[in-house]
Amino acid sequence: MSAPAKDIQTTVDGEFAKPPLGKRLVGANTFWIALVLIALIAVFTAIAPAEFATLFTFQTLLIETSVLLVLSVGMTFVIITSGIDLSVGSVLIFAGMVAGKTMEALSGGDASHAGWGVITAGLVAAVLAGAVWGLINGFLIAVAGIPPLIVTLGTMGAALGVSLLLNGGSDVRSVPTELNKVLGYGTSFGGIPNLVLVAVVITLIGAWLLHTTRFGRYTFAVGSNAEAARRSGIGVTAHLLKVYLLTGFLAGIAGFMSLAYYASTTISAHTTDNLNAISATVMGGTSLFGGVGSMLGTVIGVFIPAVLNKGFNITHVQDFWQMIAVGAVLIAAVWFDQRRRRKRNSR
Amino acid sequence: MSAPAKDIQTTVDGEFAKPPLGKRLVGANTFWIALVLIALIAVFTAIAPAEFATLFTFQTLLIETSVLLVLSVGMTFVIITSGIDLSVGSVLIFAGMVAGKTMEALSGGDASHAGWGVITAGLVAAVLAGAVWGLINGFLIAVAGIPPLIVTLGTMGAALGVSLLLNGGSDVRSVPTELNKVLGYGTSFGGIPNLVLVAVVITLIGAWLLHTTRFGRYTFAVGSNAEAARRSGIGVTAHLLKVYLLTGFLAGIAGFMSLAYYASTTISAHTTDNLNAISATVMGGTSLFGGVGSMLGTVIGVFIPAVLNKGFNITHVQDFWQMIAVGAVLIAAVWFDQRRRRKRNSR
Amino acid sequence: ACGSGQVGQSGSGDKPGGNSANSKKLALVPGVQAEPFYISMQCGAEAEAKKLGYELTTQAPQKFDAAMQTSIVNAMGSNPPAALLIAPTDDQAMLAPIEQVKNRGAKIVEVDTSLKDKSVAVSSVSSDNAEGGKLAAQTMAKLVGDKPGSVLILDTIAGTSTTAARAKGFEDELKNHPNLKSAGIQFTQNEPEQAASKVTAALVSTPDLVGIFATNLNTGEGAATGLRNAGKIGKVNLVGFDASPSEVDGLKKGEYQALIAQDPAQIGTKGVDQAVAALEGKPTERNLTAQLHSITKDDLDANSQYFYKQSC
Amino acid sequence: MSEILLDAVDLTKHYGSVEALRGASFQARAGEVTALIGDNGAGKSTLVKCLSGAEQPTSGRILLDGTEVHLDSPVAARRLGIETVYQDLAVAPDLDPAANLFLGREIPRKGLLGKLGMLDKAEMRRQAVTEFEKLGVTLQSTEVSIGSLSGGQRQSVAVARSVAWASKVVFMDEPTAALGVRQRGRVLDVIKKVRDKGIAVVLISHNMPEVLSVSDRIEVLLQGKRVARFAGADTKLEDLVAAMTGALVQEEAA
Amino acid sequence: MSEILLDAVDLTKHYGSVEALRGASFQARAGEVTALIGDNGAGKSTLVKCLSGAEQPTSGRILLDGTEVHLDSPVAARRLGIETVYQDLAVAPDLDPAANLFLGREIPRKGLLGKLGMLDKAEMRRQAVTEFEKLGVTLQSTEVSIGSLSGGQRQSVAVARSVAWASKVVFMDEPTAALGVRQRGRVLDVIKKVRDKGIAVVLISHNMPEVLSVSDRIEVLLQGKRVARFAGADTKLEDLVAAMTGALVQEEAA
Ligand SMILES: Nc1ncnc2c1ncn2[C@@H]1O[C@H](COP(=O)(O)OP(=O)(O)OP(=O)(O)O)[C@@H](O)[C@H]1O
Ligand SMILES: Nc1ncnc2c1ncn2[C@@H]1O[C@H](COP(=O)(O)OP(=O)(O)OP(=O)(O)O)[C@@H](O)[C@H]1O
Ligand SMILES: [Mg+2]
Ligand SMILES: [Mg+2]
Repeated sequence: MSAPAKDIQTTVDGEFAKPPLGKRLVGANTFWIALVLIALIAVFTAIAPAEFATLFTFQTLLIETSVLLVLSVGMTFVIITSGIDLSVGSVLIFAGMVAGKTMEALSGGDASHAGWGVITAGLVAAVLAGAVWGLINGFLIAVAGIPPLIVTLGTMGAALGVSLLLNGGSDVRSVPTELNKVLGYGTSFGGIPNLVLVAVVITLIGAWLLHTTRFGRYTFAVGSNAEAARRSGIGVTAHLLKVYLLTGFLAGIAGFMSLAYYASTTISAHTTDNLNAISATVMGGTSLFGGVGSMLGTVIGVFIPAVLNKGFNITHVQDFWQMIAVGAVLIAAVWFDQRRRRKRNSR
Repeated sequence: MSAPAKDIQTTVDGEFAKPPLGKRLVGANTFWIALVLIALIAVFTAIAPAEFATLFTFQTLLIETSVLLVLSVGMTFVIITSGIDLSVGSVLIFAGMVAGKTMEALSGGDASHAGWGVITAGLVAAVLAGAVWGLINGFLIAVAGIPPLIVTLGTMGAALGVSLLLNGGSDVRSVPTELNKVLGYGTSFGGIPNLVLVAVVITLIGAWLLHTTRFGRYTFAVGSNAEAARRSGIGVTAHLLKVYLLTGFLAGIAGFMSLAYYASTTISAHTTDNLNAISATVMGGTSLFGGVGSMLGTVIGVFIPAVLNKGFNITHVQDFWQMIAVGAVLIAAVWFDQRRRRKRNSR
Repeated sequence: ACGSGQVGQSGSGDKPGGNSANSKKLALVPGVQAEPFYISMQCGAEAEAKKLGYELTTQAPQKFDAAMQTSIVNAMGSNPPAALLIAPTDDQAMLAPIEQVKNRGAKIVEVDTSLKDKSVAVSSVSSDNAEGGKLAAQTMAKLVGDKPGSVLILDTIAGTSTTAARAKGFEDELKNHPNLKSAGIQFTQNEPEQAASKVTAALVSTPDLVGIFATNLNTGEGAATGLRNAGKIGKVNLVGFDASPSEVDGLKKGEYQALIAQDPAQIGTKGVDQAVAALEGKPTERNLTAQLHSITKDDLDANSQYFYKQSC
Repeated sequence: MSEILLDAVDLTKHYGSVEALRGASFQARAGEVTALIGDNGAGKSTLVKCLSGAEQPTSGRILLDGTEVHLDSPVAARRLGIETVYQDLAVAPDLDPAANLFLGREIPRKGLLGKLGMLDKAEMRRQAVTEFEKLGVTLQSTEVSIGSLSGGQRQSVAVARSVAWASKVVFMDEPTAALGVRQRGRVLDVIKKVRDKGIAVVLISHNMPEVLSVSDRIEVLLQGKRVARFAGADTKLEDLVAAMTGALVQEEAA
Repeated sequence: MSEILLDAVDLTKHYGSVEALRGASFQARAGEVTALIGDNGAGKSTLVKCLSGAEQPTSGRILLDGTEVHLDSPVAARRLGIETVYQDLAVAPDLDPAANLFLGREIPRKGLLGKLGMLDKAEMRRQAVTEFEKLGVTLQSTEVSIGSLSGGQRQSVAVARSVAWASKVVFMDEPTAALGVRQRGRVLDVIKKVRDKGIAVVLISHNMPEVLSVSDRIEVLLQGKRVARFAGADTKLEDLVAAMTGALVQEEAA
């Protein structure tokens, strides 16, 4: 009867190697929700092949989600640490405003015809502006120990207030035409929008950082059990600070992207950016309780509502019905995903 | 050396009785945050005694927070179960819309002069409408096991969509004058607004339910460790269903109160009601991770931002500065509260 | 390898240019859904389109938000209508999406609001919001008489160009009435709840408050609620903007003392006229302004044609 | 020899690709202490979870008093008189010890308020003190949440809870692992008392002297299967160890 | 008799009104196993937390190698070569066993990618298997999160982690409580091996035979104070029990 014991030991050793790709794929947390996304695209393609399945539709779909995608990359890190960041939308506006004002100042008032030097300065300003708010969030959460929801609720209001003060409550509108044309609407490699390229690169770096590096490992550990992480010698405070800094930094980039895209600081908008980023992350399988999540899931979570909206707009579904349908499909998608996999905690 | 052992045993038995009131008060989770609220009132009173410390100011302050208070009572239950409800604002609108349409239908189109019979029918309709959405939320969360954030995000959109459909996207405007006059801005007992009375009664019942009954005990248990609650023989599914039903029910009442107050269904408003209720709850010391919380804390959490806004408005603080100041004070208040007590999980 | 270009131009298989199947199709994109103002505009536009033998479809964003409107406009890019009537939610941000549709062959007519870049649309039909604010101030001055006092201005969300223009026009005109002084422009986030709270606070902090100018429906509703609460209905003059059914109702009940009505139906009608003219190669007019009307309780019935509709 | 009260036949339980139980059988008799022993990861806790309704077995049958039962939830098991001390304790960390002791079985107030669902907290606290004393537990304060108690104190709460309510079967998954010498003695005494009331006690423990001292029967699990059974009195420690490591096999795989 | 490596003097620790330590002293010597025993709730775990930086004592002094140290975080303690197996294990339940074993000490990839922070997951997994084997742990799959392992498997991971890195002191708070007979033997062997390397091992256990078999010294805690000390060889079980219950007192309260 010692034979089976050996048997098991062997399979144990065997399983320290990776299981076959097919199995890993189906077992992957993101497999089923990815199926939902593919199904949605297939359905809309079938309903409106001439309109939906066009290069232009996908170009605009991708462009429209680029800014949200960048925000959601940061949000994924934050939520995996079991935090939350409500301030991303306001920080985005703030960063865009600082960038806009900087570019205006450097071009003596009207930045519409500014060149790449000024634009680069604007980018730096946006990123710094975002990073500062990230640092403030991180400090208050990690060092002062205030709940993330309250901190980022506070900075959400404060960042917007400061943005409004900066330009007396109106939008900065003299955005370099060059910026709008190249980053906002330009394409490369035969049709891929530049804005999308930026978002893709950031997402890839984010995925790499989350899933293969020490930084990512610590992010999961802190979210899974902060006390255990601390006792294991991880500098939890410093790590949280970095995570919120990263999120602020990404919100800064998103602010610059938004400025390039809209050629305006759009201060009256972005009120639901935070909720959109959070729900994209959660839809992608990241747990609000922390410790669990994936970047691929977030990407899918960003695209499911985007595809839905695009598809409904194209197929002229009535406005009010659209709201109902989007709500229903979101729930159904996650339900479909959820029943396939067991989770420690459902939320 | 066995004497100290006896000693301890005695104090142990002694402590099964309640500690003195003063100690319990200072030890209470809500003590410090209550101090913050009192300090805020004191500061504003000192700055603008003639304007702030008036009956009128407190009357309007209370009236203006009544609807939010009722929503927050429900939210407290939900968050203690470690759930979240983003749909309350939309459910409120839906309930108001159903009540309005019902009253219009019963008075043949124009309900402005309807009597109390029709008004009662409206109340019943509102409550039922709220309860239905609560039931839908509860079913999807408790039975289907979909994360609350996703479910209520979906129903948030869907409930609003249905409300818009009901009246072709416009407000119901013929609200019984009687309702508006009596419940909306009538007073009783020498100056206490009736709307406030309703909110106070609901809050007291909520506090009683949460802190002294089996229902409340199960709410804490489910939030603290759902699996342990299940293994202890608590019907977790049924309990969650009831909690979301309760929240929907309260959102229904809030919808009716809002209808009475504004004399309109205000369909384009209430977009931040959910966030306001959530942050009030969290500010009051309820943990987003569940298992911890108090109704008194929520009440304080509702009033801190309300007092701040009122005070800033009265003292003519500039709008943009107000946003910054409110954000800063919120964070500072919770920080002050937080450093006084240690929490298992900070969020 | 790095070919650079613009979205909708390079490498795009489907050709830009009017789709002949759509030559009789017009699209209207209002600023936000479910607002009587835009619904009335839609009614006017639909009726006119029908009369002229065109078909008009309407798609509105859920909020007055450039991002939401952008995705609607972009969705049209794959199957552009012959002409697009749009109320841009942002005079700058909406430029590129609208240009996309234009590049794909659609004629653009701006209704209600307009882009900063005047070269995109063939015509702009709007009522002058600043002018509306001015009219409101004049109405307010008439209502108050010579009594000295302060006037509160309730704006919606900072950065919303239409209401900002109304507030600014009002404040500017107020300077011509020395007995009235501005108690400042306050933002309400377009929430009635906040408007009510601002009003009740102003009642105590500004004892000489004689009037309130609410720049849209939600702020007006909140202001009325606040006044009702305080028992100040009729004692503080409330001038609202637009003539939505609930505002008209409020005027009848005496909650509002005056309303500044635009003529959305006319904007819609004229917009369609311009679009059709452009399509049929007839001359168009670059800028058209629709009339504004000040309505008080006394001339209520005389002005009933300006009341907004909530359905056609 | 008393009747077989609980009879589990050929249970299997899979967690994804992990097979925690591979056809395990188990029997417990009324008025006896049955020890369930086995190596770490043998599947003891999984078996207990399946028999107490906390998990559903992938396949297999469970008989109680000779009739097949479906324990689709812990509530169902509790209704049949089955109580359990789980290895991971399954307590609500934010509630105080008294609240945990009475969780799911709160004492209502007398009169109308009780009917309305109001709880008699003082009474529950009072009774809790008595129960804890029986197990030799001293708490410095009963106001604190159970999450801040010491490991042994927490375990005692879980033990107290199960023995207070059981009427047919009590499963105890390593109930003494964190207990001090004195408390361990008390718990073993309590186990004997419960057994004498005619209840079937199932004890899981890695402490062989403890197992030998208190059990009437011993069943051994290895890699998700029962491999041996002993009568308590005439068992040698070496046999147990041999069975646990697979060196001694009595039963062939089904 | 070897040098005193770690010397804690008069530590107190209050949690609100609860006094977990009331002037406890403790000494550990290099190359020796010091057992720390006491009743449930005596304050053993609290003492360990204070000595490993996980908690800060309310008052008192801690000396390492004769110099006073301030262990204001576990990182500080780790830097000084102090490793700990906590009673509540302190693992990240969502990470897999290998990730937990290397938590805070991940192996980077070779070359530039490693400098950028990229981890060598395969290598960590390989090493983890070896470590687990040493302790006699078998896992059916290493892909699963540690939260779904059996109690004993989880404890083994925590033990493996501490012994892999200690250079001066190892605290082990009930490291064998959930272990099977075989695994317990392995851990005791490992403890001896670690001691022989000249590291001070502090063992907390409620299993007196185990304590007597492996310890060079024994210190007894009662109600937050040390009440007795014994040399391992010449101690009788009865004396230990007497000391733990307060019947035998060697030291007077400070
Ligand atoms: N939820 C789960 N998901 C995946 N694997 C699991 C799960 N629960 C248990 N297992 C695996 O099933 C096997 C049996 O676990 P179980 O907890 O029943 O062991 P045990 O006999 O109680 O061990 P111990 O003596 O250590 O408590 C182990 O290999 C464990 O890793
Ligand atoms: N965070 C805390 N808050 C309040 N009381 C605490 C806390 N931690 C420990 N205690 C109390 O301090 C005392 C000592 O606890 P400790 O965990 O040190 O005991 P122990 O000796 O390790 O017991 P065991 O053998 O059961 O593990 C206990 O009465 C416990 O309830
Ligand atoms: Mg077990
Ligand atoms: Mg301990």
